[in-house]
Amino acid sequence: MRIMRALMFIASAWLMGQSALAQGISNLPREQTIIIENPQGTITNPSWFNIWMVARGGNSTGLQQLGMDTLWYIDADAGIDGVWDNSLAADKPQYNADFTEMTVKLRDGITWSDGVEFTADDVVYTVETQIKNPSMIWGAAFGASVDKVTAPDKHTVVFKLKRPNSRFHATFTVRWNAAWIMPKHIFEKVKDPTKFDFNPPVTIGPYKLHSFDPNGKWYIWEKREDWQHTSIARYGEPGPKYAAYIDPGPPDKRVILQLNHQLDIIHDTSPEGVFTLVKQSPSSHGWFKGFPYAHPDPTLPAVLFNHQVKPFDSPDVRWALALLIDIKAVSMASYRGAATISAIGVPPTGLYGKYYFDPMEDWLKNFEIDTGKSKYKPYDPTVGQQIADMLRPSMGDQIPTDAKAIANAFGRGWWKPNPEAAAELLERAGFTKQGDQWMKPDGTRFKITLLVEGDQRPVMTRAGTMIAQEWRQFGIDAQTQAYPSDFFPRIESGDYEAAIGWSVETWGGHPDLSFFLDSWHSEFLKPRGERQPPRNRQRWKSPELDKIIEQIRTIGFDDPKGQELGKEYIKLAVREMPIIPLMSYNVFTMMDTTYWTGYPNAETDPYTDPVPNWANTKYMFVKLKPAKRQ
Amino acid sequence: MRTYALYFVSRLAQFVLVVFIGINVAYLITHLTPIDPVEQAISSVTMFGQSSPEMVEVMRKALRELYGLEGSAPQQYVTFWKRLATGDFGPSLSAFPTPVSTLIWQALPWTVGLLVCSTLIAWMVGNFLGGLAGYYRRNILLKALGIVAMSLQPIPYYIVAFILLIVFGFLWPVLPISGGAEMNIDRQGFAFAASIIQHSILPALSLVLVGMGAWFIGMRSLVSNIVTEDYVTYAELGGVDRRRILFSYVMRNALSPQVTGLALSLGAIFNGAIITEVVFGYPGLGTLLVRAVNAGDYSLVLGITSVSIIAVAAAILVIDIIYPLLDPRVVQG
Amino acid sequence: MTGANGSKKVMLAVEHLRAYYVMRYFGTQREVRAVDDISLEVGRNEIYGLAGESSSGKTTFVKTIAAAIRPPLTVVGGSIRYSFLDRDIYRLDRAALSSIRWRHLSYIPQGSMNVLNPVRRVRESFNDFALPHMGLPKQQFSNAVIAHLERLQLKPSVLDAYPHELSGGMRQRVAIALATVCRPDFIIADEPTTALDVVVQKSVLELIREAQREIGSSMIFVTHDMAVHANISDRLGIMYAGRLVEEAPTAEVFRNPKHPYTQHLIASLPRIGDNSPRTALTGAPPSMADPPSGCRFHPRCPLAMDICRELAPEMIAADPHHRVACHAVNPVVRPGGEQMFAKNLGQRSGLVQ
Amino acid sequence: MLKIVRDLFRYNREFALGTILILVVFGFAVASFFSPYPPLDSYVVPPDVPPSWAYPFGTNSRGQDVFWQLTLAIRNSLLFGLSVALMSRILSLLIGLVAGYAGGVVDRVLMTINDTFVVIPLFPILVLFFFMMHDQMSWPLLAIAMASLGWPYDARLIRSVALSLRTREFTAMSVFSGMSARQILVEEHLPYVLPIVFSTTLNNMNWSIGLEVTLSVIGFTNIETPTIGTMIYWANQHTAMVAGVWWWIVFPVALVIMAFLGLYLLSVSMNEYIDPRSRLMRMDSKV
Repeated sequence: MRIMRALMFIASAWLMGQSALAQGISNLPREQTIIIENPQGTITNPSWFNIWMVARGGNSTGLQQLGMDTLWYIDADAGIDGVWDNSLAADKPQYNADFTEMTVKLRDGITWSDGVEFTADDVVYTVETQIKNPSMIWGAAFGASVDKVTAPDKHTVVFKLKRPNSRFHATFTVRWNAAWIMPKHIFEKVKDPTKFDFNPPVTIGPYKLHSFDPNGKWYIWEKREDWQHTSIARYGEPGPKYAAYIDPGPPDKRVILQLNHQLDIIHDTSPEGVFTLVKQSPSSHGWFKGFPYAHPDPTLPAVLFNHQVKPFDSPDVRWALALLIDIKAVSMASYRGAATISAIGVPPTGLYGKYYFDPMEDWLKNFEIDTGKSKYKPYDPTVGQQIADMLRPSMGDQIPTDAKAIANAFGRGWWKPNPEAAAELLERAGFTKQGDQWMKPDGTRFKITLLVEGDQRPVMTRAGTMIAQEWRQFGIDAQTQAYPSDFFPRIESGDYEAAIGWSVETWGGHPDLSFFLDSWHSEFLKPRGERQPPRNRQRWKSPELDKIIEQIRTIGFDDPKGQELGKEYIKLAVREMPIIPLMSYNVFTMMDTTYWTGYPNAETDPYTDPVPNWANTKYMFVKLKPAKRQ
Repeated sequence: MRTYALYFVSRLAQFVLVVFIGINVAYLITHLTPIDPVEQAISSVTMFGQSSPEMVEVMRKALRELYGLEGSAPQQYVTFWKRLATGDFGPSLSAFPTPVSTLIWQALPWTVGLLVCSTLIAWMVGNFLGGLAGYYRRNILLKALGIVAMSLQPIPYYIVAFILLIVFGFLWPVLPISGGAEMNIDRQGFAFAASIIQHSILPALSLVLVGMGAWFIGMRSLVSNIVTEDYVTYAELGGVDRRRILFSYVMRNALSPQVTGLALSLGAIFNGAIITEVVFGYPGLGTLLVRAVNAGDYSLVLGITSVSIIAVAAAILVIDIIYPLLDPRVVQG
Repeated sequence: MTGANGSKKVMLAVEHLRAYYVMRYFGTQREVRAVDDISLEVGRNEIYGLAGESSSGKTTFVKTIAAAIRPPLTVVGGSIRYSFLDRDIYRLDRAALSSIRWRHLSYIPQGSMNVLNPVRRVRESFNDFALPHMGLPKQQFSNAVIAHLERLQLKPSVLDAYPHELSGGMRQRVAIALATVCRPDFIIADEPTTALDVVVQKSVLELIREAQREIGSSMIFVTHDMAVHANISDRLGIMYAGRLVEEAPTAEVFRNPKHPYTQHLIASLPRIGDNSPRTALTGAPPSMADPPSGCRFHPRCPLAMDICRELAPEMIAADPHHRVACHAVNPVVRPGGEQMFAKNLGQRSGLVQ
Repeated sequence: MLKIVRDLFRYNREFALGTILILVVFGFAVASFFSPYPPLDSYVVPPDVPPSWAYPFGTNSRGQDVFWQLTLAIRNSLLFGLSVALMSRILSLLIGLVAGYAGGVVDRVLMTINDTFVVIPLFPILVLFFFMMHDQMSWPLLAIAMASLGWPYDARLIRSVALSLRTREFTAMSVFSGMSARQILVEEHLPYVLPIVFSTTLNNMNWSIGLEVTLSVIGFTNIETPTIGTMIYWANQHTAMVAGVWWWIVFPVALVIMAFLGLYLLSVSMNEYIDPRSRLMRMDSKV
């Protein structure tokens, strides 16, 4: 009898589950709530909202998207009103002639969520406090460049810089994040701002904290009643009354949740998961309405080489390895074809097609490599087209036919696999072939250990596995090695030969390359064994490059000369092949229109990057409208 | 009474020894890791945002100071034990400056709740049914149950949990497959309790299924042996009520080895709980441990490992101490 | 078959009882004929002793007549009739069996550590065993138990002890008290004194005798110890290899043993002032899974004849109260008409002085 | 010996079923030597093809034939289990026999260490080990780590047998005849404990394969070596279940369950053969 009763109990519990539906949110009207994946997962330290401290609590929990604000935003895509947006600032930054002083005008009528007015004092406090506390995130950056910061009036801030810096405003310009403005009236009351948890946060963004999980699995934000006193109000009222940022679990669980309409935005999942969603849920779509769905983030995954390890210091070897890669196979293996490939050292995203790819195309077609024995033109401009053709039989109408659409979705050209040329290049570098195996100049086998991130970045891991396989087939003893938790610190420590990672990240919407390129200057290069600061992870040293960087430093952010210098960098990088560019970082952000519409998309309204951990996604909220419920 | 005191002291000594050895192993291993929490923290900043090379240098120095990573190895070891004596594991490195103990306290109730409930259910139901199966050896239903238990018993927790996840989360999605309770639920009252129970069904079920099989089989074979003991035969000859024989004679005597078994397998059961938590995204020590490992937060890893060793050893100690109540012979032996 | 004590009322009549251990394993079926064709009767108020080496089938016999039959032990044939029952005891269902236990039929077990539930106090054992059969309210029952214990000179404090806190002798006394508290008609005592040292043994035997007289029940008393039998049994049956070989009043058995095996048993008893060497039997007791043909004693019998190898001897009353199963004692009429007598058995075997 | 196996097979259902299961599993492992594809290569066949005549277990999203991948995976898993089992057997034999034979202080010290290992939760320790080794985490290292944690239960068992052997006459005889402790342990006692060692080997294999699967699936092992665990890991990475590529998960899980069951059943029937008491119980239930 007891058993029967137990069985009945279990059965009733099941029914309970059925009625309540898995993973619901209680006490919130679903049609006024948007549920978004927080890719940081479960937050270890959930009650920590002091976003100015290094790696303490969550930041893409909605905190930086909905609660924070700073002077300017640059969009990775087109932007609502152009790429550049003056957010807390009323205007663009004003530099003096030699870039030693920057003046900022601030907006009027902005208030913190507790009703206190936002003023220039907050900006000054933000800079001064962090200079005093170098363990705060932007403390070191401010300390290195700011001599003095003053507020001549309530809405003006003047930065006196230690040395000329035409890019100082970048610290306050959001690309994913930037230096957020601190509420002076809160922080000045605490003794030690580095030990203050800022709970509950006083926000300057359009939302305020509603509640959060003490175990760090979810955060719920509520639209401020005084949202009109925030910078975003210029574009209208944010749609959702509530926004929940949740940890939905591993990729398959995310797909299940969206199939059940319990997760409006998936941050990222596997390509296979996306195919399932597209097939089974008509209301789900990605950045591209059809294949490849994913949003190309302005980051350039590449094969990184450690130039301080022989033989990777040789451009011949690097070029040979590039010519052994069949990018079509890599695209298939990693993204199942849903990759946007790039042959050059900038990501093929945002407006970069217009800025760099289209102008470079002719140069690339005519580019020649000389192996000493013969000359080759390695660039194949039709690779993107070929990938599209390859996918068309299985994907049908999803694949665009228009050449421009294909270029946007799948990329343009890439290097044609050319084992002959690769062999000639290796031979020139002193390599020999014995039987099936390539030997290094010192007579030992040519071995490559290709570091990948494992399940922290499955798609990249899949790409690495494919590339290692292609090298293996040529007679190089290549193996991937997964190193999931400590990947970039390890790469920066110099303890690697080759890796699938990235050292190129750009604004996406803005052509200026200093965001990553400045750190590639040889003045920052560390000797072998010492830790290399980001982002010259390949430890490339080139006097030519140094010259380009120095020139960029002297011109303004919006100076059209910047783009020309950028092209110089690209040409140099093609000749030297310091890293082998592969593709953009495509994020499979999937949006469900069951409760909300108005998400950005590539074809009709690319107004912002939808990838939800980007702080820029705050622009999405004013575009979101409740779906018409049947 | 003196014998009991002696017994108590020897058990206590065993407890202290286990905890000491275990924590030392954990300390040694965590401090051999190549992962540097400072670099992890810096990397999390530079991954997306801006990063000027000068700034990284300054930040590295500041963080090193802040985390208190200075000091020689023996000094750090002594500090560790001094702190531990007051129940303090120092600050977490991935959630600095929150103390490790705070993080553990947040996670512990979930793990303990899940673990205690499922272990007790598995133990009681498994032993009860196993006892019946050993006593009524010809009952078809119990025989069938034996086959099921036998097939479940060798399968590791992960596989069972994984199958449950697929069946009830995907093929027939009726149960929550992640989290400990519904989001934003009022954290008191019946609804909260119901939500917790609902969310714990799958993780608990996987623990119960595997655990029950082992208890079932163990109890069945114990009972089949005890049935041939003189006192059982004698009680049968004495016409003692059959239910009384089953419970007071057979099961009651088989219980003591099963209690010992429970104590010995607590470590393994704890492993199972960790794995189950990871599979079902349950907010306990297991998921905290995995996150700590991936964040390179060795003070948190060390804290969780130490707490789990202490908890398991303490649970065993408690079982050992109450054991004489179950079997009055122990203290004398 | 005529009862040995025909005049008295028969309490237990066993006829041609055969109880085998039947095992099937790895494809082969094995039978152990632990009790093979035994017939005997026990009268009212009588103590019937059953003797024999270990593994002679005594314990199996006792289990069978106590209806403690669980596989692989199987009753293959024969009958067991108690005067208080209208059919064979082994045909009773559980409930019926339960209702006669302790009221009519009780059991004193071998005095090992394990007869009392080690995790229950003695009082609880009394409650379990006797309370349902006495039909008394709890308080009265408790008084009755205490009165009974006192009658047997046991302190009521034993009731609060755990079995492991009692000495072996005490445990045995408690077991006896437990077996007799319901004043049963028939008691089966299975080696109740075996595990005890001699001094304790004596007092325990007295206790049993006492209790038996007091409640006037019949008893089967099993032990391999002939000296104990001499002390307690009214009548004695000797078992060898699953069979009864001789049966007579105790004094008669000791004075005039007829079966060569019995003669050996009696002869091997130590006597004061007798220093002559004891002769040992050659060979070991037979395996009951594969017993010798004919008379099971023949491989060790000094008097073995051809016929002993071929034909199993039957129990035949040589005297009115004395039955023996031996070809040497009871001549066998063979188809050929030849008669055989064992003459001067004692002298020829040299076993009896 | 052969007769025993034959009889076991014929009359002991557990043994028969266990043998069949293990033979099937073993057959898979052996088949790996005939795999037409290099084990690490992907995209050698069209991806995501459901089971068919050409690909009996289908192909996975990495363009590998699930059947051949599985053969290699089960071979590595079995090999892993076996090496852990063998290494930990050596430890448990050594410690069990010495403790049992020496007795006294040695016994107490060894058994205290033993009991400590029994109660320490292993999983965090193994995770810690991964934490320490990270990318140097290889298959043999994991095997060694697990072997050094997997001996205590069985050491206790062997000790109890050795303890009983010590009091037997032949031990005393051997001592008197001047045999050294090592000789007595190896020549006299070892043969008695070997059957137990055999059955615990099977159980230990189950334990270690199970733990390996678990660690791999969470990503705490070297994911490059194909094992059952890493196969499920890769399938999860490709969200195989929601993507409808069920064959990538179902077949490895089914095969590994077969292995678990097979090993378990064999060890149960083995125990029964060794321990006559449980054999008697069986007779009990058959009659």
